[in-house]
Amino acid sequence: MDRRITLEIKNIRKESKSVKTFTFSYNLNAKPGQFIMLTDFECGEKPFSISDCTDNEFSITVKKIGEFTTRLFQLKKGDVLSFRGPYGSSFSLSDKVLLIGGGYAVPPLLFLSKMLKKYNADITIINGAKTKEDILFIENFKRITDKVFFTTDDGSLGNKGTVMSIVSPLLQNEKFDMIYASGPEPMLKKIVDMCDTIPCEVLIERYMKCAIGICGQCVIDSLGIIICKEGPVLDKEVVKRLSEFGVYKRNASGKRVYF
Amino acid sequence: MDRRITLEIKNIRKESKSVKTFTFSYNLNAKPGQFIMLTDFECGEKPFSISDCTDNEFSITVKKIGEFTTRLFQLKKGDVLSFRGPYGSSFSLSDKVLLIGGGYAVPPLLFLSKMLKKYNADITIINGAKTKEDILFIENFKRITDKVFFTTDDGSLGNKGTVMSIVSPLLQNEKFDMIYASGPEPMLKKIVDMCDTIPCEVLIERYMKCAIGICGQCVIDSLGIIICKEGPVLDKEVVKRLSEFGVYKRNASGKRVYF
Amino acid sequence: MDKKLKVEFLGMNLESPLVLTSGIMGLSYSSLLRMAKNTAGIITTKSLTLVPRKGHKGPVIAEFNGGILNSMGLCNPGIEDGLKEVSEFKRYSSKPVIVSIFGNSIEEFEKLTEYVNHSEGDFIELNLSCPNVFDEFGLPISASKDKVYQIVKSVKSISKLPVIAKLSPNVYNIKEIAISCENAGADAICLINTVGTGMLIDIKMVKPILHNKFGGISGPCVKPIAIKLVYEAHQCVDIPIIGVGGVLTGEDAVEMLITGANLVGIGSGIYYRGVEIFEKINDEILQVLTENKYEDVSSLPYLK
Amino acid sequence: MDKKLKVEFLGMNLESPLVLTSGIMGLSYSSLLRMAKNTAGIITTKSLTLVPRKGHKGPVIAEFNGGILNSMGLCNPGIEDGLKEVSEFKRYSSKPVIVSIFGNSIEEFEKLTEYVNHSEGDFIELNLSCPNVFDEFGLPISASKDKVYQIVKSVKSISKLPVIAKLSPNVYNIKEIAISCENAGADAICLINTVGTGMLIDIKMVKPILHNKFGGISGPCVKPIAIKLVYEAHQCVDIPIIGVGGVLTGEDAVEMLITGANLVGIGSGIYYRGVEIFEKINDEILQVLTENKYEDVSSLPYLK
Ligand SMILES: Cc1cc2nc3c(=O)[nH]c(=O)nc-3n(C[C@H](O)[C@H](O)[C@H](O)COP(=O)(O)OP(=O)(O)OC[C@H]3O[C@@H](n4cnc5c(N)ncnc54)[C@H](O)[C@@H]3O)c2cc1C
Ligand SMILES: Cc1cc2nc3c(=O)[nH]c(=O)nc-3n(C[C@H](O)[C@H](O)[C@H](O)COP(=O)(O)OP(=O)(O)OC[C@H]3O[C@@H](n4cnc5c(N)ncnc54)[C@H](O)[C@@H]3O)c2cc1C
Ligand SMILES: Cc1cc2nc3c(=O)[nH]c(=O)nc-3n(C[C@H](O)[C@H](O)[C@H](O)COP(=O)(O)O)c2cc1C
Ligand SMILES: Cc1cc2nc3c(=O)[nH]c(=O)nc-3n(C[C@H](O)[C@H](O)[C@H](O)COP(=O)(O)O)c2cc1C
Ligand code: FES
Ligand code: FES
Repeated sequence: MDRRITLEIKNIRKESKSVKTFTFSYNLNAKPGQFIMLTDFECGEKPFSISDCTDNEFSITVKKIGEFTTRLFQLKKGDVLSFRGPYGSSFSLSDKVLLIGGGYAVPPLLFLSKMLKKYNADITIINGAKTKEDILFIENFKRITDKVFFTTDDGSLGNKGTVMSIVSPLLQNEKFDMIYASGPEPMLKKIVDMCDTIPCEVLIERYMKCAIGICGQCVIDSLGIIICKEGPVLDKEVVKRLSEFGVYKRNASGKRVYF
Repeated sequence: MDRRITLEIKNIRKESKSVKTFTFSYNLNAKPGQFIMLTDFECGEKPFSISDCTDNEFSITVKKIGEFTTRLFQLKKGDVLSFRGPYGSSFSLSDKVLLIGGGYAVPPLLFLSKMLKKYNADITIINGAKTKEDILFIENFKRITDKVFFTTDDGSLGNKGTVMSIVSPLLQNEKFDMIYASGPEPMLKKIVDMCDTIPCEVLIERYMKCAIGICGQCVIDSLGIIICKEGPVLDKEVVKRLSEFGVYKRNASGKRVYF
Repeated sequence: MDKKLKVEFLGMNLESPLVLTSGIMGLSYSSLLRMAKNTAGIITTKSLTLVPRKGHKGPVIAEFNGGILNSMGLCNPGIEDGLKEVSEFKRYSSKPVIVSIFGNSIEEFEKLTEYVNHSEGDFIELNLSCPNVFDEFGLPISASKDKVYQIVKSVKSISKLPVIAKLSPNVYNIKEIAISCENAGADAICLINTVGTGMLIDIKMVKPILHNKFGGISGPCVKPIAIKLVYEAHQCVDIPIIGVGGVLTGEDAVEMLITGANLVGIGSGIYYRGVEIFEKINDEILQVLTENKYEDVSSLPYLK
Repeated sequence: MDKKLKVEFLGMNLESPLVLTSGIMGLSYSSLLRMAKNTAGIITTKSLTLVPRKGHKGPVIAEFNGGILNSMGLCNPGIEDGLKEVSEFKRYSSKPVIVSIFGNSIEEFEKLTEYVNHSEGDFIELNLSCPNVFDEFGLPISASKDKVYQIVKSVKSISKLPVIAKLSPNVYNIKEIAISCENAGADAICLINTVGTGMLIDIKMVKPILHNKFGGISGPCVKPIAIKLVYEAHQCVDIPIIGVGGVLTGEDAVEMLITGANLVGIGSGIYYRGVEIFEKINDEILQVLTENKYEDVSSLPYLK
């Protein structure tokens, strides 16, 4: 039986104006890419990727975006939250790797990069966002590897442009064993389309309710892949065959919402 | 979870006019003294001691006494019965041992004697009943040990008198590590009273319903020992302290019935 | 598929007696398609309502020893979009589809039926287990034999598809309700919907775990209740029965069939054994048939 | 016993909030005594009837994933012998005893009450969960707020002991029933009795496992139902509540207390964790108190 765990917040770190990392003392035993379902028992239960996980603590990194995350932002150290998990699939580890993160979807890549470093992988990271303020984990990633590239749409940090502006030339010059990508779906789509020969794993977000693979809410067309169980990390070979990928997702009622 | 097992009768052996042994192919993994709850799904579910048990089959030996056992006697090889178990405590194994069986309560002692023989114990058996017809397992016990004594109230086999007529002199001449007794409660009472210094284990029968220790039907005064779980085999040190032992038992409604 | 698993249901030949039950993985065509490929004999959509529903706020699910508590709150994209999923399903599969509908009144059920009449669904299932609407005597609709009769009768008079009435286990007398359905013309009944409701509390936060507080119970622990109600219903109606509730294994499925069910629904079992559960159970049914020397599923005996 | 576990119940000081619930190991004085020694705060006898009852034929018990099905059939030695066991218990222990009685009519309940008036019992508990007797509207007695009111009222008017009404979970509106009890003068309510009934089939023999076919459900899987009904009852009555159903651990017990129970009954838990369950749960409650920084059991909060 899956247990529900209710824990005090051990630490809160402000990452940017609208992003905070919450840390809990607990041996979650999670793998990078996996997520938890979090609730404050006020209203709603939401999925969050694990942004760090050791033997005695784990973290999630939250972007303030709506009702639930706004309430999270009012919490203080010592306040209590409840979660279940970890759920879902995880990234595999490879030797020479490229991590591509976009916007607020980078938290799972932080956890992944730490695991890859332990694994002694040769790591390159591209981290892009609209503007400097939205770029997460600048220092953390720099500690992981020298090969970190930042991009912003407005050029306020790193390269001006999207992550693709770095990815394309990079792939022409270097050969990677694996590309990991987490970001807005249109970005992921471009990456998958580009990676014809290079292995690639992609983290896909879908609306989640049960997170245990029975309600059908998170299932993605046309293969019927259950993102809460078989995802959120999927191999690009699977992703390519998903007619829904990059085209639409489903809202809380199951209605299609086009990108 | 305890499983219910439904099996074909593999073999039926007539032991006497009113006693039959039923054998089933199944690895029951029981210990001597333990019992099963048996039903034919017609009416009633009744406890029976395991009279033999190997890796691939087990037996029970049944005295025809009332409604349920009479129906059992009409069954043929290949007919199906259902049981759950094994339940209850078992006899311990010792080196120099005396087995005392009375009437139709000897089946568990047959299984026990086989285990003791494997254990290389020095085995003496006393098997008593009203009359020759009621003495069970004559040949089986003879194969176990030369030291088998039979007693009948009418002298039709072995010594005339009760098992006590043999037990008393025997105990004066020999030193046993352990006495095992199964038989009518007044007989058991006499044995327990006699065994002041000799370790002794006694099999006590009580009316049983749930056999899993929740209904309270089989509980014995004054210690509240749960016979279906903590019995049916009890150490004489416990038995001695049971005010109910040898005095009364309880019927299906829980009413006391005095011996 | 092994021929021994074949069964007939309201004139249709099914590859297996297993049904994907309503509300489990039934929101989108690709999900239904996957269950169909996983050898379900027939599949049921999520219960569809006139307008889209987002369902209750989370947490909507809580597990406990023996089962699952859920308060999904009938989230669904609405009948129009729901039926589009059915059409899309039919582009890839010819497996029969049961369209489940849920209304808060006879009128709603009727309107929904009109939609289904113009769809590619094969059967229509009425989710009658609304715990929050009551009849004039204070009985929940699902427990009112008169209300159940009226809804089934109204739908039946306009439906172009065979009608299955899905019943709640939370009633005093299932026999009366089942007979009402048959009298009203239902082609089959399906039981049981979730048991309860139940509730669980987080002791650290002193809060109900489900945001909706209460949730329906499903999973292995409801099997004895499902078996009992299927048994009682089977005794008093002649229309076929879809038996649902706590089925996890082939033995459970055979137990349901022997008790009186013609088909066996699989719901929460998907959580316990994965989406491959249909294949697993079908294999296990074949094993039980062999062990007990039954020719095929159709020749299983009924409990007297 | 740790002082933190002490609670007050209808003017009595109990060492622990744990209650041995009716029908579990409660047939004989020595059995009750053993549970009392195992640190139950208060113990309940098997439900006693005017004449001895042998109960249903076996099998009377069947296990399944999450719970137990039982059809004991209210076997008991009758009120006279049953009360003798209570006297014998009192020779060795001063722990309070709840005498459970079961009647098929108001008259039977009244006669039973007269017996209990002259006994050494401390409380009288009315087992109102008779599924086989119906009121004039066809409702089972346990679901009829009027019948429940009448029985409690009659007993209360003659009983010398505080009266506890034990309620069935198989009702549409527990609030009405609980309020009826309070209005009729009940000193406390106890809920829940077994859920269902349910049924299980032996697929090899094509027979119901229980000889009585149907049995009540208890064990861990009924906890969500018990919690929900205790919660609802607590919202509408002021008399104390004994919460029973599926409690196996100290966390379960605290969940029940937080939900609205004053005392917590332990039944099937004895199967899952042995007769030492009372000691185990008491220890676990203390742990939960410490972890969550509560002074003692009495200072646990109530769910709003
Ligand atoms: C696998 C996965 C991992 C995620 N990891 C992170 C993370 O590490 N950090 C982070 O900040 N966010 C993450 N999210 C997104 C996060 O769940 C939403 O930001 C959050 O639910 C918003 O809730 P809200 O009430 O504040 O906003 P709302 O106003 O309710 O919603 C804003 C947007 O959040 C998304 N969302 C809302 N509810 C859900 C839901 N139940 N399931 C999925 N998406 C939802 C929708 O896209 C919605 O449009 C992840 C989502 C998924 C599916
Ligand atoms: C631990 C134990 C081991 C036993 N082992 C054997 C055995 O190996 N061989 C054997 O022939 N018999 C054994 N018995 C006794 C056997 O259970 C009864 O003979 C049988 O239940 C009689 O059923 P009936 O319907 O034929 O007779 P009934 O007419 O119902 O009863 C005859 C007598 O059998 C006893 N009995 C009946 N029902 C039960 C019950 N549910 N639990 C306990 N006793 C009952 C009572 O003493 C009763 O007076 C054992 C009993 C116990 C408790
Ligand atoms: C998450 C979930 C959602 C459900 N949604 C519906 C639904 O929309 N319509 C319906 O008729 N039944 C619904 N049910 C009930 C199931 O169809 C089924 O009747 C019940 O779960 C018992 O079967 P099970 O034990 O196999 O799950 C739902 C059950 C669950 C667990
Ligand atoms: C074997 C058995 C016998 C029971 N007998 C009675 C009884 O005589 N009177 C009564 O009020 N409840 C009886 N009950 C119900 C329990 O007291 C309790 O209400 C129910 O089992 C739920 O609690 P649990 O899950 O802790 O067992 C019995 C339950 C079981 C399992
Ligand atoms: S969220 Fe329910 S199936 Fe994935
Ligand atoms: S037979 Fe029920 S407790 Fe032993």
